[in-house]
Amino acid sequence: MRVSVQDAPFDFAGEAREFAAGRTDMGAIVTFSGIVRDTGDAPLLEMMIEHYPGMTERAIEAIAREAQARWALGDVLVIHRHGRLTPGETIMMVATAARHRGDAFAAAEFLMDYLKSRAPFWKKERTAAGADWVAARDEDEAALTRW
Amino acid sequence: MRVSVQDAPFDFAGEAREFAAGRTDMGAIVTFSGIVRDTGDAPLLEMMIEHYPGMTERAIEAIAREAQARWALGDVLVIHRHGRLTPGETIMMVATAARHRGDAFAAAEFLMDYLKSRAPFWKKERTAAGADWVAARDEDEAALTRW
Amino acid sequence: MMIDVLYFAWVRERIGLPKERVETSAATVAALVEELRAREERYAAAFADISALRVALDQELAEFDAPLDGVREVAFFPPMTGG
Amino acid sequence: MMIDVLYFAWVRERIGLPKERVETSAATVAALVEELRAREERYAAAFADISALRVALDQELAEFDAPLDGVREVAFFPPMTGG
Repeated sequence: MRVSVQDAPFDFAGEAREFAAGRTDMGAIVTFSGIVRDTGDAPLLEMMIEHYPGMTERAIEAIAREAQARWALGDVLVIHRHGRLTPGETIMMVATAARHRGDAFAAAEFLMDYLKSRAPFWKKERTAAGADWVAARDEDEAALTRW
Repeated sequence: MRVSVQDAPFDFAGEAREFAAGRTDMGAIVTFSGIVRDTGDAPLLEMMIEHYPGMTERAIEAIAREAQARWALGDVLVIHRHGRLTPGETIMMVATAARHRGDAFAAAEFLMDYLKSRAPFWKKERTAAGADWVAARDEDEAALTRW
Repeated sequence: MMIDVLYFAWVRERIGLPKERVETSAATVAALVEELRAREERYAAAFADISALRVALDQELAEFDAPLDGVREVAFFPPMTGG
Repeated sequence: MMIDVLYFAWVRERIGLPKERVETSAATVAALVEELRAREERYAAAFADISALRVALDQELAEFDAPLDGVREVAFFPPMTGG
């Protein structure tokens, strides 16, 4: 298990390659990557991600341990950026390795659902019209009830 | 949408990078990669994958179009190898891009479930004890009923 | 009519060839299977249990009671194991 | 007792600082919120609707009726938007 909370950009594909490298025991690798999206009315200039140093790592590690307890996983990777990002940049990724695809998919979705609503990150978007905190979506909170 | 059925090895991470490159409209990228797994009683020497040229591409394209009809996807990629593979090699991958993670995850799982049981590939495993066709698993067929 | 008949995986191995042209007047896939079974032991062995087999007509999955009318290519194979 | 109180996102912006040490005898988070609200308008504004807020005690999510006994760090913030 590896968890990294960092302001530095990272290469999603390179991380995925390293995560999968040399495995002959795990048949299934699932990755999710989240990208800064520019789809509002006003063009997005930048996204600022604030977090709670210390708690962030603890919260993500607890979520990852819970995933490992629920599914038969070979490995888990979570990388999440904070600081200033521009459209097209990778915000975060998760990767899961398992013998069977069902475990790898379920664990990756579980990690994402919990990271969305239980890891202390807050996004603020800046457009020419000003800067606003991204509101939590009801469906993200609701997504937790399925686990 | 890109579908490739090929005997040549491919670099899952490089393909994932290219798939995700330059997107500022899609916030979520999900990838699945299947790796030749060596977990039987006798060490696996190689896996041979037979397919039905012509039908294979048609079947995968039909599955990918169905995924695009069901979910709001920006793009879909499917690469599947045939021929001789050794443990640790990547058999296949799917990648999905969507605005929202739910669509990207659901479409990737759907693609995998259908590729498993509806695309004309057959795997044969060779160990020191001999060679055997991999039997279809009941749960793979059952997985289709959820869609 | 002349039909191309293809075999894959262990069906191909039991019958001993990947493809052949077959002259038949069978109305359905099931009738074609009966004709093939009657040919030789290796065909009878390959088609002993059609519940273990799948069939495609012109590269689309089909049922064993499907009509052969107008079909140019029939393929027999075990359940698929891709992914 | 002395407690470190942290604010994040728009809670931090409304109150105007990220962190402060607070002397309090509040028994629960809710009681601490009442004390903070009474201080100044900017606190009253930040804590106007606690249903829009979340709280963590020593870096673990908690409820507003949780006791403060033994807690060293309290953080207030809006619902999280990671991922």
